[in-house]
Amino acid sequence: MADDKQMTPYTKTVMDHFLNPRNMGDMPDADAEGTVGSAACGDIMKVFLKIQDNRIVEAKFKTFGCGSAIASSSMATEMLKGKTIDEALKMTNRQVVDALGGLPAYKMHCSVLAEDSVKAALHDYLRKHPEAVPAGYVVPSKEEEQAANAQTGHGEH
Amino acid sequence: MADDKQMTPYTKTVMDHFLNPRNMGDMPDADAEGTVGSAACGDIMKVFLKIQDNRIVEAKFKTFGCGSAIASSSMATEMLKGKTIDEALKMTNRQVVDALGGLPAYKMHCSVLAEDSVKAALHDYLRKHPEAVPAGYVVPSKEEEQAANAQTGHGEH
Amino acid sequence: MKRIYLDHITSTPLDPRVFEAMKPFFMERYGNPSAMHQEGLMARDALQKSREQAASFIGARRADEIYFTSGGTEANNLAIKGVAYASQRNGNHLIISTIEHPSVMEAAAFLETQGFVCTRVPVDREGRLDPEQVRAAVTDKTILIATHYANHDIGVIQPVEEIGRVAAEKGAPFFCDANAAAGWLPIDIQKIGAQLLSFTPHRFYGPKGSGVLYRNRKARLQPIIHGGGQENGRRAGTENVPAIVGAGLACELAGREQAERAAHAGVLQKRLIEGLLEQVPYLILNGPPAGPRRSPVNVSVSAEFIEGESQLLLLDHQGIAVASGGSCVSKSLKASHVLKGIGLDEALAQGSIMMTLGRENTVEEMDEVARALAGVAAKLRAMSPLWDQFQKGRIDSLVKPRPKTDGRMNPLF
Amino acid sequence: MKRIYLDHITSTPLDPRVFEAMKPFFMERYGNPSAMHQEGLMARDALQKSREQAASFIGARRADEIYFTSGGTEANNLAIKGVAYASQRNGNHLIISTIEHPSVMEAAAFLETQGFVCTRVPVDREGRLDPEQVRAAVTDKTILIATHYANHDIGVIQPVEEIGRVAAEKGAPFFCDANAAAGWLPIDIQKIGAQLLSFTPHRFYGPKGSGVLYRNRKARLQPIIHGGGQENGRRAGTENVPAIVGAGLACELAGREQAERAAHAGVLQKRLIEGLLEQVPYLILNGPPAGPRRSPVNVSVSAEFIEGESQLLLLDHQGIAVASGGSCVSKSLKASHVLKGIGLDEALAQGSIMMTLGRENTVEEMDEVARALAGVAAKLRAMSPLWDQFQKGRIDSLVKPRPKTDGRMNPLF
Ligand SMILES: Cc1ncc(COP(=O)(O)O)c(C=O)c1O
Ligand SMILES: Cc1ncc(COP(=O)(O)O)c(C=O)c1O
Repeated sequence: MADDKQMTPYTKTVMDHFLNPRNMGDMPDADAEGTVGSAACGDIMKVFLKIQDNRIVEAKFKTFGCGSAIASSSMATEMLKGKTIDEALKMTNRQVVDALGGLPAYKMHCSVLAEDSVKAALHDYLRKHPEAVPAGYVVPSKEEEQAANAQTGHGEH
Repeated sequence: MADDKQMTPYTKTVMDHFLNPRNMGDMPDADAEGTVGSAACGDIMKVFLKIQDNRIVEAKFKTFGCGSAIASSSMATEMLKGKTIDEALKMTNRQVVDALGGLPAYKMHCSVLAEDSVKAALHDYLRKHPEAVPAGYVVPSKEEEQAANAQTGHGEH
Repeated sequence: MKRIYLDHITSTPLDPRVFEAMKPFFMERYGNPSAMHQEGLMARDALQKSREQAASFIGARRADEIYFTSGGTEANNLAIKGVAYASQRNGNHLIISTIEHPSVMEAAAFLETQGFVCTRVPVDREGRLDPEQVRAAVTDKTILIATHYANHDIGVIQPVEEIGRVAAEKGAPFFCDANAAAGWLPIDIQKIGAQLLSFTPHRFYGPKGSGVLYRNRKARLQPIIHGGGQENGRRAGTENVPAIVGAGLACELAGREQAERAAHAGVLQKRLIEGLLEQVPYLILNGPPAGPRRSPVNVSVSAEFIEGESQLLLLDHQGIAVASGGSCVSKSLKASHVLKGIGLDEALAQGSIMMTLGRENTVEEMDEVARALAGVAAKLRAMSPLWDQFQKGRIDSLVKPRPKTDGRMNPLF
Repeated sequence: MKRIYLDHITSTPLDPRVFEAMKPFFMERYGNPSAMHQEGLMARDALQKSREQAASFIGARRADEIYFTSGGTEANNLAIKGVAYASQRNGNHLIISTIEHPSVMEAAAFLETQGFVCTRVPVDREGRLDPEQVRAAVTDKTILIATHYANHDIGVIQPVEEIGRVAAEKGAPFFCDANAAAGWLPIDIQKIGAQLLSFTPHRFYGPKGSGVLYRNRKARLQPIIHGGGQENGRRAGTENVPAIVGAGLACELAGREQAERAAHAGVLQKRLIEGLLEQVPYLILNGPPAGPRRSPVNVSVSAEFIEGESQLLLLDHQGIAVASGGSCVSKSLKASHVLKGIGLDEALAQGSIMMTLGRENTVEEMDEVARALAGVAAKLRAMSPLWDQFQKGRIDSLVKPRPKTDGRMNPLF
């Protein structure tokens, strides 16, 4: 090829998080975990959390999916660390996208998946620890959550 | 341009007859003349004949028209010379085309025009010299001729 | 023999700077822009740059309003059929003029075979379309108003801004075919107010095989070539990357050099028209006089009593390239529908030749062409039975009628 | 870093000999082939030569059976819509397979919005179309049977000669999309017996921006791009002369070198498939085995428990260019309808990558690719929650199911 400039289909930050994912791996002693997506749809994200005093002290992920799905998981778990449950519940896919420096339009669903997998893990925790539910927040049942995710096309199968 | 080969849209013979038309010009003392075509249609051909002892001794033309119309007139008049009236009446546009080495499909009408202008001139002569009409040949009246030519789209207007 | 090329409307030589820019994309950067690997991404990057260059050339605000096609004809077909099919439920009526390029005329005629209806608004004797007549043609079924910026045959410039305003008032999308204008006349899509505008860089030293359709995102558009998701789903098929790269640079250069190129052409145009009118008797200019109503590159004339193709061939034999009859399609040697549209006598239409100027033409060439056509006309008139009739006083000239001295003069037969 | 390019189905580098042939047509022989002057005639002459080269490449008897388009997608659209519109009065029914290229699928889908009806005949698990099922689909309204010679995604070769015979028996025209085959498989239009056949030389070292449609003169065909009389009235628009010149020579070269190129690809294909199956656990080949039922350039595989785009990106990062998902259109990252068409499990379809070989590839490269994919798969599996589940015995592999030792194994979740 004519020159050696490295071209990327995504932003530098996305590529960095894809090639060197942060927080990737299992967490056998997780306090909570959440999974969304399906192999048939091309993405599955699983998020593990360790939570102390209502604050996320560790977050890990495992993802089956494209480059931006992996980068979104990496970025989302990175952003989670140190957040309170309340703060984490308010984290949106838009924030993930912004932190990644943007995603192509047809890849936005990856950030939505990241938001949803984080929420799923948080809900898992909150269902086990009702005392930690922020005032006014309604935690969906596992069934409700799966139904909602199935509707947006990335329910766990 | 890259090389000096002369390209032509027509055969060499057509181009030669177009650039150096034979028998072009008036014939004030013609024994007969015939005109077909119209300016609106893009071609007018006029053929003049000098006829002695039922034989064409001279043929001339004037043509308003495209390259192949001029070449067809030139070739047709060239082919007429020395022919008897009977032979000349049997001359077809196909013979003109063949003598020219071919014409593009969309230029075939030029050769038809050449045949028709020759016929028109011959008919003019035969109407003035009924004794010269070959046995069995029916000479159309001037009106019939014009009507027929108008039908084929190149009547004199 | 150095030739004089006066057929820039059908083709221009590629600008050497443009060729240089295209070169790496043939053998080195050969990737497919839809692919996600390095080779593909590089091509994608190059396309994006071209899109920006093309957008800025016509004053479009966004690069994604630019769609690359294989040429002006395809861009015109995409605009007309693409809008028609996308608007099928809202109406079926199109408005064009009587003197559009064949790509517009025939696209509309095809749609008529599929249940659409087309009004062809007539033009005046200079070829100009009256915006009020366009307004009058609009019905509640009108889904598109389409006309050209400049005419390919006679160079007349249409009042596109006013037509744009009529369209806006009536709420109908306006498509402006700028193929004969782009590169030579300034184009500002915001001023024209068209929802769609087409042009092809091969008219101004860009490569063949590339055309551009601007489309405002408000205009609905169906693809006419279906398949992959290229060009944002509006034009499928592997992109012609080298051509698009060349198109982009040709736009940039034309944008920068347009005023200068147009001024040069304008000087030559004036010189050529004057020379022809002086040296060739019984010759008229078709279309508007040189000036604000005429593209500076176009010179269309009719020499009376002779036919156009024979003039073309003799000029070509003398090293001068011109067009005759139907411009881009001189193979169909019917008198151009444009000349008919401006009401030109049919015999004069048959005698028309069309010259389009370019930046490499010179003043000396213009003088030579005028001289050459004078000789060609004389030679062909000597062969012409019409000229003969005219000389003998049996018919008159339409271009310069004889003073009426007695009653024996007939009109042209 | 020397890269390994394995995406020849979407683009090939231009052959230097082809580039040399094209070069004079950019700046020197720039005429428009429709023009009657020297510049135009030279271009016309060049086009005629290309037409003859393309005709002889596929064994067509006459050069005027060849129509140049802007690419394979346009040629496919022209064939399908052109026949449909030309036959509107005789019927409205088309037959295709379920695994055609998007240009065929979408052209047919568009026609369905305009009152035509399309039957999509399913294929077997290798992707092969059964001529008897095609026969069964024919009705008295059938105006076209269309399928591809080789599939773009999985390389399966269709029984086109038998389908041609079915079409002939039923009196329906047959269109063969040879875009993925031409240059790599021998094409003899007389044997195939198709009335129409398309291909694009940019698949075999010819230029982008050129496509070819063969059309037997008995087949009725309407243009889809209307305008001037170019391409014998079947495809309007100024011809892309340099591309057509390049297309012609690319055909001539491919005709001469096809056997050799195919043999080289076949050796690499076998090596690559074997290497991948050996080195990458839980990987399957999509489509038929290497051999007479598969194009020698195509290697499509699915690695289980991981997704395709991420494999593509990691391979690209290591200097290896491959495609994933929808071949020519990997931007639409939906699992390919072709893989769905052969009944591949959706998760495996998501994990597919597609490699297409070219003449510049080497045996060493094949070994390197197999090694690299093994590494990539391991890295991605380490990230994959599915692999994790599989490791923990909660789900099973579809590619290589565990021996059933107890009742606790579940199918893939
Ligand atoms: C006004 C107009 N429209 C459309 C076209 C068609 O462009 P192309 O021949 O590039 O397809 C032309 C060509 O000159 C033109 O002048
Ligand atoms: C079978 C098939 N048909 C059509 C096409 C479309 O060709 P293009 O991308 O040149 O328009 C391709 C491209 O590879 C193909 O493989």
